[in-house]
Amino acid sequence: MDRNFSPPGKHRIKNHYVSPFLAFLTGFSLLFLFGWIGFPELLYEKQPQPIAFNHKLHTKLADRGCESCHAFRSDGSFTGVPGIENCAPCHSTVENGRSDEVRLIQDFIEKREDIPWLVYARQPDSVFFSHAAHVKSGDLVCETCHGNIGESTTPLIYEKNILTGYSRQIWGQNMVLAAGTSFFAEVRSISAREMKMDDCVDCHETHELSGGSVQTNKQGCFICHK
Amino acid sequence: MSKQTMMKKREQEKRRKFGMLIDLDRCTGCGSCMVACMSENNIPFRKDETDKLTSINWIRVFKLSNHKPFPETEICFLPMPCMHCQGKETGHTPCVSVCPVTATDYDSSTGIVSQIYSRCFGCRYCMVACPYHSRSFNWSDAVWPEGMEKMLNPQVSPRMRGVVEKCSFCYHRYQEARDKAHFEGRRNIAEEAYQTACTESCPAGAITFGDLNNPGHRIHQMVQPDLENGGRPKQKNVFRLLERLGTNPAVYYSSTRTWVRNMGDNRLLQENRQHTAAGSNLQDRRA
Amino acid sequence: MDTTSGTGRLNHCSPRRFYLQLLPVFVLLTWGIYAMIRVWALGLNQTHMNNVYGFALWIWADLAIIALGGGAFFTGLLRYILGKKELTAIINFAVLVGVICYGSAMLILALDVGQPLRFWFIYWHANVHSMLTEVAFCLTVYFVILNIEFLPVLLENPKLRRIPFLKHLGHNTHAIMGLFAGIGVFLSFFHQGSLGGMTGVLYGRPFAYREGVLIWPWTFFLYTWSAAAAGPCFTLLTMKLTELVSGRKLVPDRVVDLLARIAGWMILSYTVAKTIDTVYWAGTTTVAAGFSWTRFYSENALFHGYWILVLEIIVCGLVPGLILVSEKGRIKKGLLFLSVVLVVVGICINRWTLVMQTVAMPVLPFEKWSLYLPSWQEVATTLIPLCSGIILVALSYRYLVLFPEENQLN
Amino acid sequence: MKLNRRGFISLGLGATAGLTLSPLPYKLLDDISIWTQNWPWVPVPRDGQVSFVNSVCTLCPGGCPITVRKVDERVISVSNRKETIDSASGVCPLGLSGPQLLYTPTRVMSPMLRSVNGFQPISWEKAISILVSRLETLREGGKPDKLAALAGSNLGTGPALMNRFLGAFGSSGFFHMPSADDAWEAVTWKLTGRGFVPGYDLERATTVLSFGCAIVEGWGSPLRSMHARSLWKETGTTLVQVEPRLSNTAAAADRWIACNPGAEADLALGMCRVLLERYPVCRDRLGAAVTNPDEFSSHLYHHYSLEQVAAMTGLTGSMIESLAVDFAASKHPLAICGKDEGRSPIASREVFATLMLNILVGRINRPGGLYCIERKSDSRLSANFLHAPEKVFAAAAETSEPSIELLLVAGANPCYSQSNPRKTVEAIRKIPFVVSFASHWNETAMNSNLVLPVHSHLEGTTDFPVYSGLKQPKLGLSKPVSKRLFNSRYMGDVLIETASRLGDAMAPFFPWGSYETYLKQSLGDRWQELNEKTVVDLPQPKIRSIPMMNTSAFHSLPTRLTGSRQEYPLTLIAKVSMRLNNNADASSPFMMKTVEESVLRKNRGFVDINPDTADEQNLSEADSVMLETPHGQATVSVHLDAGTAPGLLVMARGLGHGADDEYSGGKGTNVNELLGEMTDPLTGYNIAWGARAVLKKV
Repeated sequence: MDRNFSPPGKHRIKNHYVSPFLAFLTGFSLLFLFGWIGFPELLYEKQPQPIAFNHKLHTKLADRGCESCHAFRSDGSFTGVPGIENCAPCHSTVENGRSDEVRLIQDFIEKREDIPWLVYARQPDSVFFSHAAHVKSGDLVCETCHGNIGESTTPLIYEKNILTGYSRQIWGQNMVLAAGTSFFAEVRSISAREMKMDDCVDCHETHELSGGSVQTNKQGCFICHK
Repeated sequence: MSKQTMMKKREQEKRRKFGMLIDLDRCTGCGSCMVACMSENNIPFRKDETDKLTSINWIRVFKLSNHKPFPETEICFLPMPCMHCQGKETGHTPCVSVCPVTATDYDSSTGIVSQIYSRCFGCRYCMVACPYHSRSFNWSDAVWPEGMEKMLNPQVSPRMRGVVEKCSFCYHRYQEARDKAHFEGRRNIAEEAYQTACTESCPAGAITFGDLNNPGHRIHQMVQPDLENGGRPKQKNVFRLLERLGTNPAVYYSSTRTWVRNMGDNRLLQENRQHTAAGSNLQDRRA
Repeated sequence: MDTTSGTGRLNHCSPRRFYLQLLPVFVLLTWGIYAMIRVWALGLNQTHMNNVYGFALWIWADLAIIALGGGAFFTGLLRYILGKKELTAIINFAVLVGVICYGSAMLILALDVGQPLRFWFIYWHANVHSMLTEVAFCLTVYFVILNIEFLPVLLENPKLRRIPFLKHLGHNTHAIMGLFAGIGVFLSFFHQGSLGGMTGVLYGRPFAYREGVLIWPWTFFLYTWSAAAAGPCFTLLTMKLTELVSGRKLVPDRVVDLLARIAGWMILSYTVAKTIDTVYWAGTTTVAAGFSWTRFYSENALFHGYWILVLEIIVCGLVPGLILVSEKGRIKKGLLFLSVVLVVVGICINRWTLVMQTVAMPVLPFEKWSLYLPSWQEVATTLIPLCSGIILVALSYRYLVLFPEENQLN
Repeated sequence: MKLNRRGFISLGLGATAGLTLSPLPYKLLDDISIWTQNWPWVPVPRDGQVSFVNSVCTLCPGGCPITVRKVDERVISVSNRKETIDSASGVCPLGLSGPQLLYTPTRVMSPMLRSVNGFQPISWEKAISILVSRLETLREGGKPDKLAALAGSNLGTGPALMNRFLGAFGSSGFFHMPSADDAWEAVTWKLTGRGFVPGYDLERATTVLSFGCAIVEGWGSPLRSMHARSLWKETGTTLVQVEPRLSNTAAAADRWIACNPGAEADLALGMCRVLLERYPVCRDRLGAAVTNPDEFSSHLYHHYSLEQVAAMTGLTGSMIESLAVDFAASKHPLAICGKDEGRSPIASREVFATLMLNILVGRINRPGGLYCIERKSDSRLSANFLHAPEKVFAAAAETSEPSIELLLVAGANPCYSQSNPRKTVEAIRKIPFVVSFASHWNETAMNSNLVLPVHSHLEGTTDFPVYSGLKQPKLGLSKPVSKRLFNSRYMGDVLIETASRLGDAMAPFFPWGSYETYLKQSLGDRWQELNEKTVVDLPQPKIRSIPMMNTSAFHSLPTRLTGSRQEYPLTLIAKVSMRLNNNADASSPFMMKTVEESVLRKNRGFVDINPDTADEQNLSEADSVMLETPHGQATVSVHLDAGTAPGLLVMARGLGHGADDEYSGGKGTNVNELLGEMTDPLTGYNIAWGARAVLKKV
């Protein structure tokens, strides 16, 4: 109370300083917290998918599971995210006038434009990833890397790293743990959820896919790079 | 595929060593290999490309001359991609051994020297180490004129400014072939399934590409590499550039002309005298 | 004024005058920084380097600067490990020169890479087989060490001494300086060597390639050796220049004499070693590659001729060596400093040829020699070390105790 | 509460500590370097479905088969994939540049009308009505003959349709850029009354005597010639190259005869004389082929003694003799002519001499010999050789009242490729209205009033007959590999629509709805097969036996170069290279990148010169000089080349384009400007193979 009435001069006269320790603590906690909490908020930009796609629904209807839309081409390459031509056959006309469906038909199917999906597992341009090697020869199932995306009813919010442009997380963090439960894998799965080359390397090493490079005793870079 | 078969597949892969033989008597210096390489590997082009020292080329065609006066003059064209050296002891390639960040690497399962643009940080030590000048640096950002970016090949990653690039033996075509093989559950990759763009484009059929370790491949017979000695050619008239340095290139050349073969390596003065003497016997075919 | 500098110096010019004198240097520095920004913003097309000249002026500057900065570790070795107490009179200055040189070297390296933002790859994705990796690591660590070594000198400044924490810090670091010096010497041995290794391992480049022991080519040892010889000389040289500028005697003659004598023996022995190396290289190494050594010096005689050998080994090696080891030679200060200059020049030439001639000379019989002239951006940025050096020395001289015996001497 | 220095420092220290223990600095460091790996200004080509389309390359008369690689709709690269690697394949640099030529910004993107302030884009509707009104005024003015058309060739449905259009309109002014084959037809016409073109059986010949044919630098059908030469390496066929300089072909040859420039015919006739003197069988063959053997022999006897020929060719008598003997001794000797790429008209003497040589060694219509092929094309089209385009343009330029008022140009670029281009430009500019059908901007389009965009070679379906020296002529079909990028049309469609707009006088002659229906109809039953294979054999009406011929018309002495030796001591000739586009249009950026430093540096072209000649002129490498000929001048640099004959200057073709393409425009000199014209006395074609020249220091 009386503080308010006390003349401002008073304080200046008995000017007691902040103790160095307190200052240190303030500085520390401020930036420590900013680094752990504030910074990620700034780094990642939340983006909704162009259309609230329901994987669960589609996988139920589709006869060949994931491969119905995410298929191999005859030359062994992988189509990845399907083009609009995969949607057109079923979605010729508006059935339940849900805004998404209307948008799908008006903005994309009728204009014959591909839907600009935000791909969680998008790879850098310098990466050559062979689905054939992993799925056909390696006998991996989609879930190993892409997690339970197939059972999702609404797409996960896409958190875009504004510096790198990549998704904050590969669906369900499986990417990291797929590498087998090495200590570092565990740590990474908690901390950095963005996919890194180490994730590939770990997995390849646990499957003893090493050799090639004399420098690194790992596989040659061109196994996965272009 | 079970683990054992995968191991087997890898074992069998380990034995591969891709190499190239260029017949200098057939090469006509037309330049198709250079253009084919540019369009296959998204090599940038500038408005003025006459300064060859800053120009990016994965394969260059040199014009050799016997330095004799008219009309005894003879010339020979020599195309030069990256030599994909095996190095003194396997993997100790001149460039690979010096790269501080393993941006370039020798893969003993294919014998191909890789270059990763997203790893390279542009110190250019590898360029200094390479006696063949096979490496180019991206001095500026590549610019494709309006519309021309459409012709970029998605199998090859365009480079950013400030990194080193070089011939990859069109490795992406090997990846493509392997993709198909995986898809079809095969392991073997046929000779014709993996051929470089320059090989394919050569109208004179001067380039032969294949697996030096595979007796079934044409190049193996044409070169007869001595695999104990870094693949030194046993076949007559076949030679490699700068054999004496021990870089052990995977690119071989052949010519029936002695003076051309002499151009392939450095010789001491006295040696030169002997060789030129030997070379002169070919001059009589000149009118 | 006196209070601003705690150096106990009496005749002290006003800050205004002090900074005015430094103005031209600052101007030059600004030019350099402008060029530096251009290079980082627009890329290496700002230089005249090309696919043949992958290494050029900058790398040379690096090698030279680090060799000249070698004074710090070598003087440190003599002072702290071999216990040459009298060198206390110059050790602070030697360390300062070291800090400047290594700082500049790292800056230039940061300029020289095509992707500066990926600089940390060299630490994180290090390829242990590469000499450059070795250089980067030792360089960085040693730079830190040098700063620690310089810290007490900095903390001598009375203003800072008022803060007890820093005061104690200063004292304690003083105490363990020997340890740091030791580490410094160890690291220096390696990175000075690795710099020599950088060209020595290039078995694709007959001009540069050298045999050696284990993974280290002979140039590895020659570089360390020559740095140990040239470093102290450079320290003496800069010290002399400071004396001339300040117009005061800074280091007692006996110290100069001692350092010069040691440097003399080093350069002399180095010259011998270098000669042996050259002879062996010319007679064996290059012959194996199919080169008669005369080719290196006759094909492009104007720029890369025999004159280099004469200048480097005899004029800038043997001659100053003999002068410096002889009592008579050292007595004449003029002669002493002349030979000091010669040694410094010699080392610069040595680094220049090993970088420039290596890349200039074609290895394929059908390729041509190429020549290179640096762009103004390269020159300007290469002047940054010089300018910042002058400024830092001036500032330190004004505000710190660089030469403990200065006041007794005047 | 206040913060003193100590407090402040500890705050700073704390902050630093806190930061280092948070992921921020490391994450930032990492992500920033990842950012440098995905710079937004570095294009990322989109992945997609890979597909291959077979077609025929129509960029030069060679008509080679190509396979185009596509990713989704994008054209990526051109190759020549074969099932087996051993079979001959490959593509030339020009063919490989297909994608660049498709996507280049120098394409004509919509109809363009020239107005006072440059070209303005207009609609097709407007463009065609302009054309129609122009035609109507001509018709109403009662001067339909003032309509003329210039086509790139006289082969295929395109030119035929154009010719038909003019015919229907009432004009006989259809011209095409004359070719080597035209010269052959003209000459053989004169000799025998039946025009035919040469079909060289390169593959089966055992000795090939080439009079300056750039076999490995794009001669005839480039790939075919290259393959033949590679084949010779295996079969042991000898290639003898007669050429004044060490061209790539000369270097690739087994024997290089450094003959004086322009003396090829003299050498051939000299050899004929040797053969006639030595071998009775040759005399018999002459008697069987010629009505006036004695006249011919005496002509040779008087003008082609070894000494005379030696003097003309700069070779020694013994060398000429041995050449002739070796040639005759070979199992299947074959003499071929057509300098450089063998596409521009050949001097009638050269054709004649080559023919005689082959006759004397008895290789006419024989395996490994010279087959006489009558072209399927309506010979009227090719036989009006006596007024070659340059003559017409010259006339148009000279007469005060223009002989041409409306000119249609299609598939040709006379303003660059014709001899003396400057004069051509003047002439064209004098013509009141010029319409050019072009896929890319070129010099001629630049000088026209109306530019109509046609499909590029990868966008349309076109038939493409190929003779160019093939023993078995082919018919190719180019396919629409890519979907059309711009507002382009077939020239045929434009003509058909124009005709229909011109009303009953014209319409009935063009009953087809579109060019493609016309194409299908004219190809008839072959359409199906052609559509599958893209290349089929043309039925080749061979002339079994050539009618007896009279050679007297050819007993004239060679045409000499204009200009005095004193004024112009040197001789300039052109050289071709596969790295440059020597046809009408400019080279691709990729091709320009392969051009050697000894040919072009910055924007300066080079001429090769013998080191000794350079010494005489005291010139050294890369010195820049003023090169002057009676026809023009240009600043060039010199390149010292030991392979060039003394006294000779050699300049590369395909440079010096004016069209505003930043990648090829304004680089080097268009050698045609310096070579000028040299009219063949018999055919009237321009046969300039060189020009007297002088170098002046600048």
